[in-house]
Order: sequence, then structure tokens, then C-alpha cells
Amino acid sequence: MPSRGAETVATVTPLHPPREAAPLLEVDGVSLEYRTPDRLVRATHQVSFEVHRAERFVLLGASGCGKSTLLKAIGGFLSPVEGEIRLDGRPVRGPGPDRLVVFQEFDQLPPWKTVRDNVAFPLVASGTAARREARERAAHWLDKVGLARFADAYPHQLSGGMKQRVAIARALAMQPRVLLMDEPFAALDALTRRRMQEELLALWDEVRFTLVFVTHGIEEALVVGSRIGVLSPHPGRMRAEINSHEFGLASEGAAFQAAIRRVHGLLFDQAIEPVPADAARRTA
Amino acid sequence: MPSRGAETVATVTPLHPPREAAPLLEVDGVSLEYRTPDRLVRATHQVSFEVHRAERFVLLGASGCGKSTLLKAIGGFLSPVEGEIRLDGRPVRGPGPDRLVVFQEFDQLPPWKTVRDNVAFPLVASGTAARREARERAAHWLDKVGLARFADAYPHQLSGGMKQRVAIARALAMQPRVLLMDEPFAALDALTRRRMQEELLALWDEVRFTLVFVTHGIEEALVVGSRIGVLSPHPGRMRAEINSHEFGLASEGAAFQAAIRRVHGLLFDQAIEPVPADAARRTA
Amino acid sequence: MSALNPPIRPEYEIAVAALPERAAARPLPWRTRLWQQPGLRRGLILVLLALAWEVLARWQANDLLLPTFLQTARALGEGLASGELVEKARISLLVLLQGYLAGVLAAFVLTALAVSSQVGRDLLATLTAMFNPLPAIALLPLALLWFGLGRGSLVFVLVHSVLWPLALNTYAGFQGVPETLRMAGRNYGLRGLRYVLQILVPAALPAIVSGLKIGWAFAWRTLIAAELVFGASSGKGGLGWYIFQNRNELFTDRVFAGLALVIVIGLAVEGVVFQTLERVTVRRWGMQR
Amino acid sequence: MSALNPPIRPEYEIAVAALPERAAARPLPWRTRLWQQPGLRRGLILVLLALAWEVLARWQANDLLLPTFLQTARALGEGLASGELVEKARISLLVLLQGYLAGVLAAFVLTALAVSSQVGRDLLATLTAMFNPLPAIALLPLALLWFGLGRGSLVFVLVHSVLWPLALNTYAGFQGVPETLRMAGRNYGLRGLRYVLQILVPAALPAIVSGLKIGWAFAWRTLIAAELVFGASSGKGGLGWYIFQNRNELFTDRVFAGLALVIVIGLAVEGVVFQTLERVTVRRWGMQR
Amino acid sequence: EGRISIAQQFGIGYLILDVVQDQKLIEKHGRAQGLDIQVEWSQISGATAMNEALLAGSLDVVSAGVPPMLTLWDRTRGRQNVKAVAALGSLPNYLITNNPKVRTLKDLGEKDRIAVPAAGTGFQSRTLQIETARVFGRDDFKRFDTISVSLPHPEATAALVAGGSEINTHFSSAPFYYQALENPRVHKVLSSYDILGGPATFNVLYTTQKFHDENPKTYKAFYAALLEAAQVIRADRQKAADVFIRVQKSRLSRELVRRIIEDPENDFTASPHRTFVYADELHKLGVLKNRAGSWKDYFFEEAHAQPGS
Ligand SMILES: Nc1ncnc2c1ncn2[C@@H]1O[C@H](COP(=O)(O)OP(=O)(O)OP(=O)(O)O)[C@@H](O)[C@H]1O
Ligand SMILES: Nc1ncnc2c1ncn2[C@@H]1O[C@H](COP(=O)(O)OP(=O)(O)OP(=O)(O)O)[C@@H](O)[C@H]1O
Ligand SMILES: [Mg+2]
Ligand SMILES: [Mg+2]
Repeated sequence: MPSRGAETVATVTPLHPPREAAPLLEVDGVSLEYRTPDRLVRATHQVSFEVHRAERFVLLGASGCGKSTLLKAIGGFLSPVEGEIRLDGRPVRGPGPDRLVVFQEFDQLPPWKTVRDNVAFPLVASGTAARREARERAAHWLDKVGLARFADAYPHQLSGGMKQRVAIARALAMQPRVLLMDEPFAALDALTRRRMQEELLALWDEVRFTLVFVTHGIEEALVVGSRIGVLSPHPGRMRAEINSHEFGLASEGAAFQAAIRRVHGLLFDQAIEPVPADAARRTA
Repeated sequence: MPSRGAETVATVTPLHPPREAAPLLEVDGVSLEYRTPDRLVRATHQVSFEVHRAERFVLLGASGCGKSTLLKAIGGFLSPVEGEIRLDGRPVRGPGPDRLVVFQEFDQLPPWKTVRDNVAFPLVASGTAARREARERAAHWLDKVGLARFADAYPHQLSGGMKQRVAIARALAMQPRVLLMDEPFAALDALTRRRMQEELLALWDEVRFTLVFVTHGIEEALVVGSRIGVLSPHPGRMRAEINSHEFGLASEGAAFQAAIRRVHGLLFDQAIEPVPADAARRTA
Repeated sequence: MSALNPPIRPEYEIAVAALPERAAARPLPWRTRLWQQPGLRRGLILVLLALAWEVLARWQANDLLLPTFLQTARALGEGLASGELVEKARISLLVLLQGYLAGVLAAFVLTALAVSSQVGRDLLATLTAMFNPLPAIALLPLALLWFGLGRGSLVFVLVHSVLWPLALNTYAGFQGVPETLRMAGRNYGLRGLRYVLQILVPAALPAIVSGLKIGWAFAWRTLIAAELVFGASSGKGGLGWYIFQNRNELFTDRVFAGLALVIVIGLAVEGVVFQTLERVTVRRWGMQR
Repeated sequence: MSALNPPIRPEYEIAVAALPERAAARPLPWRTRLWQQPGLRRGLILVLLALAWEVLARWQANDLLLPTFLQTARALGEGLASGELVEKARISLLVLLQGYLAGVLAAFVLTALAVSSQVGRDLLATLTAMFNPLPAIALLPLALLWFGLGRGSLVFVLVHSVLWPLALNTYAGFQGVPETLRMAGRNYGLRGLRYVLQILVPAALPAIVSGLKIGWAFAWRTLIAAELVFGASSGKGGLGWYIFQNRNELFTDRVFAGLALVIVIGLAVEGVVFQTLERVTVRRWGMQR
Repeated sequence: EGRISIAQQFGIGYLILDVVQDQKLIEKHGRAQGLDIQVEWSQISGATAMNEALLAGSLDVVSAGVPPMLTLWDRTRGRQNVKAVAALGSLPNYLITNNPKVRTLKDLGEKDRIAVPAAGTGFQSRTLQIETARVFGRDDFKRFDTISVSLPHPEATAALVAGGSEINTHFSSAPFYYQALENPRVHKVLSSYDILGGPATFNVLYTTQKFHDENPKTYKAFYAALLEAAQVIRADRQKAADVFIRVQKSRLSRELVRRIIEDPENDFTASPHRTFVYADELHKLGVLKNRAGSWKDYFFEEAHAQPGS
């Protein structure tokens, strides 16, 4: 695997110029709410964290705790009812191609574009690349995610996992400053997932984008992330932040297992709802 | 946890009456194809397997290998271009509530029904239960999947994982003869996923339905399934069938780890596509 | 670009306390709140339109062709006060509703056929392409022949004006229902009419509602045109008849009063019926924003 | 129910061989293949309709009101052979296309406004609810005032008949675009017109196409009705005028020939333009079945 | 000056205009005055559209029955001052029926339906109202409006000839009643001539004061052309028939057209006949607000030289 290994990161000292020391992304006391006809649903409550340039920040939390909502807010699609999200010190006002999002849903690919065009389109639309170059980059990244043979297919002809891989290729081809990924590998089998993780980290090694990554896999969090934020169950509040820059794709040993257990504890030591009382009664 | 443990299953001897010996579901040399304007895409090629009454059959395979397609064919939504699918010896002709499907996509919940009605509706529509009873059963199962508080919400107000849990509750409430589940737990965090697995197995213990389950988690396959079918990469062909009835929710030891490794080997010993040649060059 | 490594920061863990009492919702500034009333905004648009009309009419100064807003309002007021317009509107609305409902029903049958068989699909496509472009006057002789002069003929041409657009829209809506949702419905064992009613119709409701709106508007158009011919038999003409009579006698302000009443009814139906329908269905369900 | 335990079966592993040569696609029986030709099926429907017409007309035996299919076909053939109908159709189609395109453009502008601002939304809702139910005759005096007698006025009433239904459908389509897709589009940095054109329009295409179909049909209806009134200036009347004139001379077969030509054009446009449009877009993209 | 746009409706009642158009008489009389006149001919159906086009300024001269002209004159008095230019001939309208029981107006009952082009307001309806007022009294002049149906002549003729529909009576004009009366089941009940007391003008041409005043030479040429056309028709009715068929691209048989033109009842003259009956009666019935002293009140001066009534 590429040069980035546990040692490399671990030996880093704060040599950066002062400008670098300021966080790139600041989530500052952010509460997010949905307004429904009957009631107000609070998705996150006063969540604060900072993501520095080139950090790989992973968000972990129970289902429904507000991870996707938080990601959408960073993407600029939702504005906080409380607190502020700042990028480079400036409040986030709306969406933009500098913060590309891989959504959790399968229907994020415009169905009227072929797989290739789906990857190339944002490059052209955002002015990142000319049409020709965009198509070349698209071909490159489709090859990386194993979909070169499906470049001319339309999204509805793909399986769930294949759709997600197109979305991943699209995001990686864009090489945005901040990459926001919402459970991108959830629909992938172990091998494909591992290959995607490798590609993601290889690209990070190359261009050092900043990553905010949502996942349910604790192992994946440790492998992909350099820092992990743990959210409490619904409504999401910050529970902990831990470092995971030491772990990489090759990690396996006792320290890794200990870290997994630690995160597991942080996530689940208070159960969301107690298991219903009648669960024990019900046996054949 | 309920009485069902590794020992219980392991000590089973073929005591069943002859009728039971015939498989409930037979997939017999089934090839499935999609017809697109430009070409014919073969999703599975001459796949054969049998599922006996009360078996928990897990399908494993790489992304895009045709698992969902196979499940849809068993569900009766697609007919094979070759081979036959039989249920109780009779060819499957179309969909029906005896083979309930939990789809992989998030948009399987009618958006015009509340969460409760979404769970109750199939019960009423298929004539399984009267309206009142259906609502009670819906409440019960929503509680089990931890969504009791969201019974009156509409699907669009739920997170991805919550939508999948509604679909799971809907399927479990129906207690169909054959339950077909397509990566039902992919969008769930570890704890919720574990709880869902427990609920699924507890219900199986109670009513002994037949399960066909698609997953990407090898561990999950071993835990949930009593028998595992491994498919080759696209187009899917049968690679192996192995027994996993010995493993349960509590499994951890060396045998379990060995089984995981074995399945991993079966799945991935031939890579789908070789890693692109230029992958090694690209390092910062 | 030289390899950039992020700083290593301290870790932390905090026990999450019970969620504090929810801060009271900040009230929005009153101007924002006011502006959020759709009634107000639309009212403003109506006032502006009325003003534009008044100015335009005064500038044209040709009140036999284009009376001013005030003249029209006066004629409308008189017509309503004398009860004449109310009666005419009642007569028109009665026929309109009959024709509309019949058209909706016919459209439903046609599309239900279309989703259930290949022949039904072809029938819908062919009939719509054939008959939709035909003006009502073309059907007039046939209507006369089959239904005579009374309400029957009016209902017939109304059905003609509602049926095709609604069927087109409904069918397009049906075809756009996501595959997963269809499969879920068939999985419940739904088929035939129950499948259409319980899955396809709600799933296609946005398209159906806009078809209903179009059908409603075209029913009005057709009714007013048709009443010129059929309306007055046995002395019971509706709004179209009222407009036609006054037009012939060049009482343009009354013509416009009649048309204004059509507009008012249109706005009321849009505001009360269709908006409510959308609010309690497609918008509530998150199928439309 | 006693606990039921499945049998334990032997395991197996097989090496997956290279995929054998694909078996040749089984040809379908010729009747099935024939039946799969939409042209054939629809042709059959047309033949049946023609037959029904013939029988009905002969049974009514009233060829001043309803000529038979054969009489009509003969009149149509004569009209086409003499070039008269061709010329009339050309004139009508020219005006029709102008009005149609203008209406489509206007609808597009209105809906683009509606998606980009609250005021635009209110404007669309209000204007549509107000003007859509108004019959073309109501606008005639105004059209005369502003555009005079001739093509201008015709185009004006055509726009009126295309604009509102198309705007309604397009806007409903826009509102139904899934949130994720909208976010994806905005994420690319698209906004304003590019966002509308590159995200909303393709995503709402099924609704737009059915709006286009409805608009097309109603443009025909309106044109024929308007030509009856406006008639022919400087001797250049279109199909509507042809129908009107022959009606005046009680040549009912020619009247029906004119209407039949409208139907034929409608079928051609449906079959060639709209079906192709659907095939290369929404159907190809899997947005409609 | 130098331009004129004229609109006519369908029918043989506009024969004078057809001759003017065919023989280019306006251009001819214009040249006589040293004026090159551009003439634009339009065909419009219905008096209402005519009136609106005239008021909108889209047309200079329009043509319709006497009552619609009087209505417009009444409404525009003191404003656009619309007045008649000339008559287009005296032609009768027949009330015909296929109901054998109907011999007089009094025989029409609840069940009968009378087709007229514009129920309640058109030429035929007004004529019928005048007769009704005389037979049943002034207060009851709208008696037959309730059984009147607006139906264009062709549909009405077809309905009458074919039978079987509710429409069994029709106030018809040429050429439709000629065609209808060929059917033995259809018979005549009343002629407009009976109601008005003799030959009476059917259609008139009318325009606004503005056009009349601003285009004196064109107007004069136009008026002269009308007079000449009337003479042409009187001189050679056979030729007139050919002109009609040519200009209207009519497919009516030549015999029928000739029969109509040669029918002594039909007098193609620019002089108004018995128009004042309408002006007077309709004022008495309250339809017209203004009272005309004589027919000259609603005709432009040029017409006053001719005999009229
Ligand atoms: N459109 C909406 N309207 C109302 N409530 C919503 C909406 N979307 C999400 N919510 C609510 O907000 C909360 C957080 O949702 P979110 O999608 O952010 O969860 P998540 O952490 O991404 O969960 P998952 O892991 O299941 O995807 C949930 O309780 C959900 O019910
Ligand atoms: N509607 C369709 N039209 C054409 N091809 C399709 C269609 N749906 C799926 N396919 C193709 O069929 C193959 C199998 O798809 P399927 O969805 O069954 O895969 P899967 O095993 O479920 O994958 P995943 O794990 O990613 O969900 C894929 O190669 C896909 O491209
Ligand atoms: Mg989420
Ligand atoms: Mg799948």
C-alpha cells in the first residue's frame, strides 16, 4: 500500500505555518431542526467540532441521530437554528462544489445521464474541467471503482452497490476541498469496500483533501478516519472525539481491537431505548 | 437471549416426515436477464439451490453479482429466461404476500402512509389481519425496531436507517411463509443491527418461517443464516453452499473466525477485476 | 503540493447530560411572518393586477371593448345584488360539476384499462391523440344527435374537455411510479383495481392533481363556449349564456363581470379545493415541496 | 406449532468455469412478435374505430350530421389530391407552430420564475387559477385591440391555450423532483437558469411531456375555433376556415374530412414527435416504463 | 386615406360585396378620383366579432344584420358614432319547420325549439320578437326566447332536414331555406317580409364616424362601387351567380345560386328598405335606448341621396 502508514502520520509535528493552525471547518454549537406540520423535530443539539485541513473526520452515531442532517448542513443545504458552521472562518451560506457530498440515498444520480456523464457532469458544471478532460477523468475513476464496463449504462440499470460506486467515483473525480461522504460504502461487499477505502486513502495521500465521513462501521471509522467524533443517540450531541490517525488499512493488532472496543463503549454504553420487557418471555 | 442456541440446532436429526424432506423453494438452473435498448445484461447464470422449510438461507456475493435480481425473481417480479423457480413444487408465477420482500432501496415505503400504516397496510391488504389487529401488530413491531415514537411520522421524515427499520417491521409483522430480505441491515449502526438480528432470530424461533437473506457482512451471514450460498461475481453463478447452523448470535471463538476466513476465501479468491496497473504508481 | 499533515489534537469524552429544556422558538420578525401568508401575497398580486387593468383600460379609453376594473366591479356588484349572476353561476356550476365528475370517472376508467393491459395502453394513446385535438364544435352535431339540446349535450362536451388531458396526465403519473413502490404493492397481493387505487393513484397524485386542475379550467372554457349554443334552451342559461347575451348587446361591463365571476370562482376553487387537497396529500407526504 | 428444524445438508464448493458461450436468444413465436409492434396494434384499433364509425353512420343514416367513414375518406382523398387541404393544413400548422412555441416559451419563463422566487410562485398560482378557465372568446376583443385581425391575434389565443396547462404541469413536475437530486444539482454549483435547465427540466420531463401533449391538443382546438371567428383575411384561411366554409355549404363530408385531417396530423405528431421524444428520454432513462 | 379593410360574412346576402371585390370596383372608382386604394377583404363569422373588430380598429367597414348595426349605433352614440354606409340588399328570412302541426306562430309550444344564429339578439331573433310583440303583446315579446337555440344555420338546416332532433323550427336565410325547403317535410311558416310589411333590408354595411370623416375620398369610392355593383347584378344575374361562385370558391350548384339570385323576392340594392321598423320597434321594446327620428339618423349622409326607409 501507498507510503501513508501509521508511522508517517504519527511523527507529524505542528510545523505548519500559523494559517494552517486555524481549522478549515468549524461546526459551532449547531442545532438542526426539521419543521413538520405537527411538530418540530430536533435532529442535532448544539453540536460542536472542528475539522482541520487534510483531516479525515469520521462521524459515528446510532441510526437516526442526525449524522446525515449534519452533513447536509455542512453541505449548505440546511441552515442551523442555533450556532454556526464556518468554512475558512466564513459562515456557510449555501451549497457549492467545494464541498461535494456523497449522499446516503441511491437516487442521487441524475437518471438522465449515463454513468460516464454522471461522473463527468459535475466537473463540467462546476467549471473544474473542460468536457474532454472531464470525460477522461470520469473514465479513470470509473475504472478505479470497477465500473469501466458500465460507463454507457444508465443509473436505473445498475445494482444498489454499483450506484453508490458511481457516486463515489463522481466525488473522487471532483477532488473537492472538502469531501462529505454519508455511508458511502454501506451497500458494498467486503472486498469492494476494502478497495474503495484504499482508493479513497490513496487519493487523500495524493491531494490531501479534507474529509467528513459518516459510517456505521467502527472498524471502517478507525481505518478511514484520522479523528472520530461520536454522537449521542437522537437528538445527536457530541459524545467524544478521539484520534485514529495511527490506524490504517493494515491495522489489525491488539491496539486496534482495543480501539474498536473503546469506540463501541462510547457509542453504546447507554442504550437508546431499553429492550422491551416482553422480549424475554417470547420463546418457542 | 431466547432458547435457540448453537446446541439446539446442532442436535437436530432428520426426524421430519417425508413431506418435509422436499425443499420448500427450488431455484433450478435459473438465468436472469435484463433487456436494455442496446444489449442484454445477464444478471445470473444457471443458478441452482434449494431452500428447505424453516431454513435461513443467506446469499453472499460481490456487488452487482445478481443477488437482488435473484431475490426479485423468487419474489415473482421477474421471470427467468432459463430454468425455473418452484415453491412447494409449483412454479412461481407472480408476486404474492406469502413471499414478502424487504427491498434494498429506501423508497419501498409508500410515502402517503404513516409509519404505522405502512406496517399495518400489507396485513390488511393481504387479508392477513383485520384493521384493528393490524394496527396492534404494527405498534408491537414498531416498538421492537425502536420506532414507536415515530409511528405517526411519514417516511420522508425518517433517516435512511429508520426507513429500513420500518420495512423490516413491516416484513416481520406479516410473518410470511418465506421472507426475502435484501441487505436489510446495511444502513444500521452496529447496536441497532445487532438488535434487529436478535429480533429476526427470535421470531424465527417462534414461527419458523423460511428466510432468504442477502447481505454483504460475512459475519452477519454466519450469524443469521443456517446455510450460506456463495455467488460468483457478475454474472452470478453458484460458487459454494456451506452450513452455518452452528453459529448464533453468541458465536465468537476460533471456529467462527475460521468460518469467516473460509467464506472470505470462497468469495474473493478470484478478484472481479485485477487492481488497475497504475494503482501502485500513484503515491504522493 | 507537499504532503500536508493535519495537527494532532487532544481527545475528549463527555457524559451527555439530559437534554436541557428546549429554548423557546425565536419569533420571526413581523414583516417576515406577514410575508409568509400566501393569502396576503396573492391578494397583493390581485390588487396589482386590478390596478394594471384599471390603468390600461383608462388609457385605451374604449369601454365597449375593455371596460375599466371599476365599471366591471360595479356591474358585478349589481349582478350579484340582483341575484341574477348568482343564479346563473349556480346553473353553470351544477352542469360543470356533472360534466367534470363524469369526465374524471371516464379518465379513471380509461387509465385503469391502460395500466392493466397492452390493448388498453394502445387504446388510450390512440384515442387521446385522435380526439384531444378536436374542438368541441366538431362534436356538436354528434352531441345533438345523441343527447339532444339539454344538459346531456353539455355534459358530453364537458367530458370531452376533461377526459383527455386528465387521462394523459394520470397515465403519465402512473408510468412514473418508482419500480420499487410498484413491487411493494404487488408484493402485498394487490392487483387489479385495488392495486390501481391503493398504489398507483396515491403514488401518481401530483400528476393527477395537476390533471384535475387543467381539466377543471378546460371544463369552464368549454362550458362557457357551449352554453352559447345549448345554454338557453328552456330559458335556463348559465354564466356562458349571460356573457353571450350581454356581449351581443354590447354591455361589455356585464360581459367582463361574468368573466370576473368565472375568475373569482376559479380562484376560490384553486385556493380552497386544490390547495387543501395538495396540503393534506402530496405536500404532507413529502411528494411535493 | 412444534419447533420445526430444517434438515442438515451436505456442503459443496465448485470452481466456477469460464462462462459458456451464450445460448442464442430463443426467437419468440411470430404472433407474439407481431403483436409487439405498436404500429400494428394501433393500426388495428384505428381500423376498428373506422368500422364502428361506418356502421354507426349507416345506422343513423343522417349524412348531413354524420357522414360515413367512406364518404369522409373520399372527401379527404379529393381534398388532398386537389392540394386544397394540403395548403389549408400548411397555413394552419404554420400559425399553430408559432403559437405553440410562443406558449411553450412563456410557460418556461413563468415556471422558471416560479422556482426561483416566492413571488414567482404566487404569480404562477394566481395567474393560472385566474386565466386558465377563461375561454378564448373572452380574450378576443383584447387580442383584436392589441394585435389586430390576423396572425397576431391567433398566436395570442394560442399562447393562452398552451401556456397555462403547460405551466401547471411543468411546475408540478418541478415540485416533484426528489430532494436528493435537487441537492446533487445544487452541490455541483448549479443555480438559476442552469439549475432549472440541467436538473429540474430533465427530472420533470415526464410531466413536461404530458403538458406538451395537452398543450398541443388544445392549441389545435383553439386554432380551429378561432379560425371560425377570425375567418380568413386576404383569402388565406386555414383548416378551421375550410371546415367552417364547408359547413356553411352543408358539405358535411368535407367538414369531417377537415376534422379527419386534424386527427391524422394529431396521430402523426403523437406517433412521430412525442413517442420518439419519450423513447429517447424518459423511457431510455428509466423514468417511465 | 387610400386604404380600406372590409369584412363580410358567409352567404349570398353579401353578393354586392362579392361583385365589388371581383370587379375591383373600389380600385376603379378610387382611380377616378386619382387615388390608389388598397382594399383588404376579410371574412368573419358573426355580428359580435364584426362589432368588436370594428371597435378595435382592426376593420374599417363591417357588415351584419340591421339589428346588430342598430345596437352598435345605439351604444356608440356620442362616442365612435357608428352608422350604416349602405344596405346590401333586401332578402327575406323564412321561419321554417318540420313540425306539421305548426302553421302559425301561435302553434309553437313548449316542446318546439327554434334555431337562430344568435338567440335573443340577432337579426332573426329581433325580427321574431317584433312579430311576437304584435301577436302576444309588448310585454311578452321575449316569449319565444326561451325556446330559441343559438345554432349556426348549417347545423340547424341539417337538423331540420334530417329530423329526429329536438330542433324542429329554424329562422333561416338564403341559401339555407332553399335547401331545406327542397325536403317535403319542411314547410314555411312565416317570412320576415310578412313581419316587416314588405321587402326589407337584411344586411347593412357600417363604419365609424372617424373612418367616414378621415377618408372622404375612399369612402366615396367605396360607396360608388356599391351602387355600381348593385347595377351590375341587376343587369346580368347570371354573371352575378358566376361571380359568387368564383369569389366564394363556392361548391354550391350553379342552378341553386342562379335560382336564388333570380328570385324576385331578392333585391340586391344598396338602398335601405324598412330598416326604420327595427329602429322604431326595438326602441319601443326598450332594446335601443336612443330613438331615431328617421332612417337617416343612422345612415351616413352619402346614403341619404338614395331612396330609403
Ligand atoms: N425531512 C425530515 N423531516 C422531519 N424529520 C426528519 C427529516 N429528515 C430527518 N428527520 C429526522 O431527523 C433525525 C435525524 O435524521 P438523519 O437522517 O440525520 O439521521 P442519521 O443519523 O443520518 O440516521 P441513519 O444512520 O439512519 O441514516 C431523525 O430522527 C429523523 O426522524
Ligand atoms: N433494470 C436493470 N436494467 C439492466 N440491468 C440491470 C438492471 N438492474 C440490474 N441490472 C444489472 O444486473 C446485475 C445484477 O444486479 P443486482 O441488482 O441483482 O446486483 P446485486 O447483487 O444486488 O448488487 P448489490 O450488492 O450492489 O446490490 C448488475 O450487473 C446490474 O448492472
Ligand atoms: Mg443518514
Ligand atoms: Mg442489490
